[in-house]
Amino acid sequence: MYRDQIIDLYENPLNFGSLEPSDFTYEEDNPLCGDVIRIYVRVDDDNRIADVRWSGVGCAISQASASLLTEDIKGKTLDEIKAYSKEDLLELLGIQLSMTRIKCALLSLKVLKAGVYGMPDPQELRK
Amino acid sequence: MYRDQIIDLYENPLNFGSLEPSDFTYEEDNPLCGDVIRIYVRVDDDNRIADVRWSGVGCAISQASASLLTEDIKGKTLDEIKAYSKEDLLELLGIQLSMTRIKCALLSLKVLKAGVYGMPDPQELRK
Amino acid sequence: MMMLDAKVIRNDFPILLKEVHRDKQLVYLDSAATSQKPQAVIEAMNGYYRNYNSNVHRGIHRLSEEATTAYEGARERIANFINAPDPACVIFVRNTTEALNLIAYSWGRRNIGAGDEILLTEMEHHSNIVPWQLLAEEKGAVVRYVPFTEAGLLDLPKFHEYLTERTKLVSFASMSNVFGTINPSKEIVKATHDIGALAVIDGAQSVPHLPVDVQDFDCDFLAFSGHKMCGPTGVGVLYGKRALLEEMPPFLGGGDMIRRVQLDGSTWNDLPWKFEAGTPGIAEGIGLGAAVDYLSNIGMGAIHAYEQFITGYALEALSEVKGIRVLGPGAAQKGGVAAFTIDGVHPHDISQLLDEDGVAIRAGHHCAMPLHQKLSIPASARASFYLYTTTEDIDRLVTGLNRVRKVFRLD
Amino acid sequence: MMMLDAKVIRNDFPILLKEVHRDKQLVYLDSAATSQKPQAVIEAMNGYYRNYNSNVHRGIHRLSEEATTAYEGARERIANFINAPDPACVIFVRNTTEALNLIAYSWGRRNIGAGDEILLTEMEHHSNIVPWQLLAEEKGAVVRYVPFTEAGLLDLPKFHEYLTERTKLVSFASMSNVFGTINPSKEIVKATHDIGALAVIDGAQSVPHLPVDVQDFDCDFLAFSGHKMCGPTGVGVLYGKRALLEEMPPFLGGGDMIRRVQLDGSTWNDLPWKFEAGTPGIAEGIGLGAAVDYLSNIGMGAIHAYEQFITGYALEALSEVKGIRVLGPGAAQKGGVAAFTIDGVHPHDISQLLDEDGVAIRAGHHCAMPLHQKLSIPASARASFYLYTTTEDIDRLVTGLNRVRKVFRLD
Ligand SMILES: Cc1ncc(COP(=O)(O)O)c(C=O)c1O
Ligand SMILES: Cc1ncc(COP(=O)(O)O)c(C=O)c1O
Repeated sequence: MYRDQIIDLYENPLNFGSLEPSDFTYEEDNPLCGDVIRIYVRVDDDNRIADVRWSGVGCAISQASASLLTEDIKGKTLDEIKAYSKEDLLELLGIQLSMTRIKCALLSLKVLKAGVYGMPDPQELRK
Repeated sequence: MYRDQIIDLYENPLNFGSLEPSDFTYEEDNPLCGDVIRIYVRVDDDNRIADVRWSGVGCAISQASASLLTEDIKGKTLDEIKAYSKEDLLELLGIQLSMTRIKCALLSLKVLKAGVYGMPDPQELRK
Repeated sequence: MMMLDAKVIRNDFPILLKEVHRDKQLVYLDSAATSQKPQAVIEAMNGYYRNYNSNVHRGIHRLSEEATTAYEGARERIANFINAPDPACVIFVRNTTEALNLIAYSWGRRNIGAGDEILLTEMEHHSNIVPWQLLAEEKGAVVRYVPFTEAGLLDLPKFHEYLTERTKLVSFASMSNVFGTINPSKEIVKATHDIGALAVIDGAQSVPHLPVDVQDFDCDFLAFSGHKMCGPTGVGVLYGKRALLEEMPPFLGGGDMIRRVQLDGSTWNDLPWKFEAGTPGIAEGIGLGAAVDYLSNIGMGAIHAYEQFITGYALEALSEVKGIRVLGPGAAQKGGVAAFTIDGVHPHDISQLLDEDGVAIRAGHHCAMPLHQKLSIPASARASFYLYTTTEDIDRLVTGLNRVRKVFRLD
Repeated sequence: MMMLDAKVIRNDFPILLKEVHRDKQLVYLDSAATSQKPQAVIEAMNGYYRNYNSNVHRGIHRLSEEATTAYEGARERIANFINAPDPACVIFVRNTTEALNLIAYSWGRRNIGAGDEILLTEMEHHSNIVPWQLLAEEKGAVVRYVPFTEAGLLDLPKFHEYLTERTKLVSFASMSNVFGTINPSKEIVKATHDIGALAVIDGAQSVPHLPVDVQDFDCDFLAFSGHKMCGPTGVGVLYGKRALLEEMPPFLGGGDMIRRVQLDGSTWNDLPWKFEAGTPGIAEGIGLGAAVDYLSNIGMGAIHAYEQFITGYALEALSEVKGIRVLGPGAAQKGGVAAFTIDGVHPHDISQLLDEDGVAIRAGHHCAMPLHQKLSIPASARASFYLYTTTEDIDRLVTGLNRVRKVFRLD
């Protein structure tokens, strides 16, 4: 399961960091494992992803998946993001995952979608 | 288990009826099976059972046991009643009983003892 | 539909080949209390304990994943069995009793207030009475009981009369465990919804014996027990409509039902786990899944049809016993239950004497004291049937009853 | 006392002979989540289902009597196992979680009021936190948490400081499921009683691993789970002092827990049945009885001694792994649990990679989020031991961890 690429991305994540200002940002965690991911997105006039960054902590799977996802969505429209499926991301990861680990792999996508749909940010709510 | 004697006593119970007035009377039921027994006791000046009657409904075991018990205690002192054991009554019945049925067999003794110890009558309490 | 062959089915049940008493094979006529278990169910649990026993949900190792897949797979098949729209609506509990208490505590304490009415029937099992009495006492609400008719049927005109704008909840057994009466669930639920109340079905007797479709019934909740439907003890189900379950507060707090625990408070997990605190009955859930597979393979329609046949046969045969009075309606309106009394013999004595013949029936109030009080009898004897009950079983029951009459010198 | 031989003991556990992954035998280091089950326990339940499956308590036929005798006999042996003065003080529940909720609902709702304090510790399992949070929220009470020290021991001076006349209840794990810390139960109970509060022991981890004597501890309640002590899933125990249980109102209402049900109210059965509503986990109770027999035969003293040995061995071996940090105290103050982190690898990844080697450990917060928050770690990996854990198991764990380091390029 731990292909070299996963470990590479875990060591050297892509698009890691933050964007200030951003058009939207969203964070969620998977409390069962303690994985947390925040995504920052900047959108251009065509409603396309102009730039994206993520930060967070977690296992190699969730981290690698965040790198791959953020890399893949650059230039996509918000509508394309809404249509982005779990399978798309899992295919990108290219490894067989068990039920428990699928949650790790999909956390970044969950965060991204919630951001796109304009959910209230749980971090903000808590304040 | 159903010796002829049990059936005899079920058909023709001993000391069945009531005593008015009595020195004490007590009733209890076994709600799990719906057996009910009330005992009426008259005590003489020596604190001996002068007369006793019982009434109630229930299975052959509880009814036969009430007959045998009331017959056995005539002339006994209240202290002797207090010392009267479950085993005494079961021996009188002379049959092997399972856990569930032992409760049936001992209902009359339970009622008698409660009466001797002067428990408040549940029937009275309910009024 | 071909009628099922109970004699063939018996081979699936190891216990039914047992000799209870000297050389007498067991005649088990107490399935309404708990059913026997087919080999497939016993083996499903053994398989778990021998091959992949592990705690569920949180483990990343193989055993835990296998156990989680099996446990959640069982939930899905149980959801299909009652045609629940979503496995998230199927909550594993210990038994029907816990399921009903869960509703009373979680939904009831938030939604029932002083003066509100909870409508039950006089033929309910204690498990569908006491939780509501406790709730009503706490909240100052009122429990009312729809009476039954002479024939042991629900008094429907009275039901409609008792249903008022004060009624907040109607809870009833879709099949009575004493009369065997099959109540008109759909009609009751519909009338309940018409006045804006919730409808709870106690399916402890119906789910094991009849096809039950929660979407067709449109009930808000359905409670049933695994042990009465070829499944293990220690597991039951609460089905609830998703929207209701979502808004209900948790019942038991602890591991697995939380999303996050902090010192100053906690948030809850998604359905169905919000209502499953602590390590669940894993083997039991898996066993119930196997039971549902077993029953589905045979077909609930076929089981019901067979039970109607065997109940008809039993009522006919019992009517030959002198002094007998069978409680409840005729075979057409009844599941596989025949509760009865015999003049001059207490039900306990009937049961005891039958036991000597290897015939297991039940005697007592069957956890339905109000029903018996209404009939002014302290207790009854009850023979109950299932897919493995044969006409020979019934014949042995009748022979036994005739012996009871003889021992009690009634002839 | 001769040390027990884990290699011989393994033969009692069918699953431990299993090959999980290709040709690798299972190394099961997740017993704190749930233990494996010996053949004797599996067989006890099979025996029930195959030979005398029947509902308990109310039946007069042979099967029901056999089942009742076995079920109540199990209760007696379990009472002996914890040295309860009376089997009536042993209530069968589903698990530790339900036991703790039962106290919170039944005793708590009647005895806890606004401003009252419930004292827990920061090393509690969610099951010993959430029920009290729910209760406190309902009643306006306050939950306080005794901190633990750097070493993972309970901060006893702080405990005594937090214990005030506002404290109504102290509830704590006698053994932590993450640190493994064995807390000084007797001292805690004594101090609790001195200020007039009640003491609840969460024995989920201690009862399976140490000799536990409720009369010696003098605790008011003790909760534990069957599945962690060689018993089946779906059964646990609440022990309570008789006088307390007597005066507590019932928790769940329904069949078996009543003495009499009438339309206008009900009265309760005697202990322990007052708290056992509906058909109980019969097979599960019987299975737990067999588990207690199994453990008693070996001796809880011997088991504890062996676990101290294996824990010492494990801590020693683990200390050789680079970058590892084992949580909690040293072997002397700890049961058979080693939770740890490795710098640079998430516990999930550790667990996943170990699984490829056939080594089953757990990764996550182990239902102890507050403990992990306090340590500022999102999760930990946890290896836990039992009487069947061998030094070979530990060696395979260490080999696996070194492979993890290699895959993650840490060397
Ligand atoms: C200390 C402690 N308390 C409570 C529990 C909860 O046990 P159960 O899930 O069996 O209810 C556990 C087990 O996970 C535990 O380790
Ligand atoms: C109609 C009905 N409701 C509820 C119950 C209670 O089921 P359990 O004891 O499995 O909780 C029963 C079974 O006895 C029943 O027949």
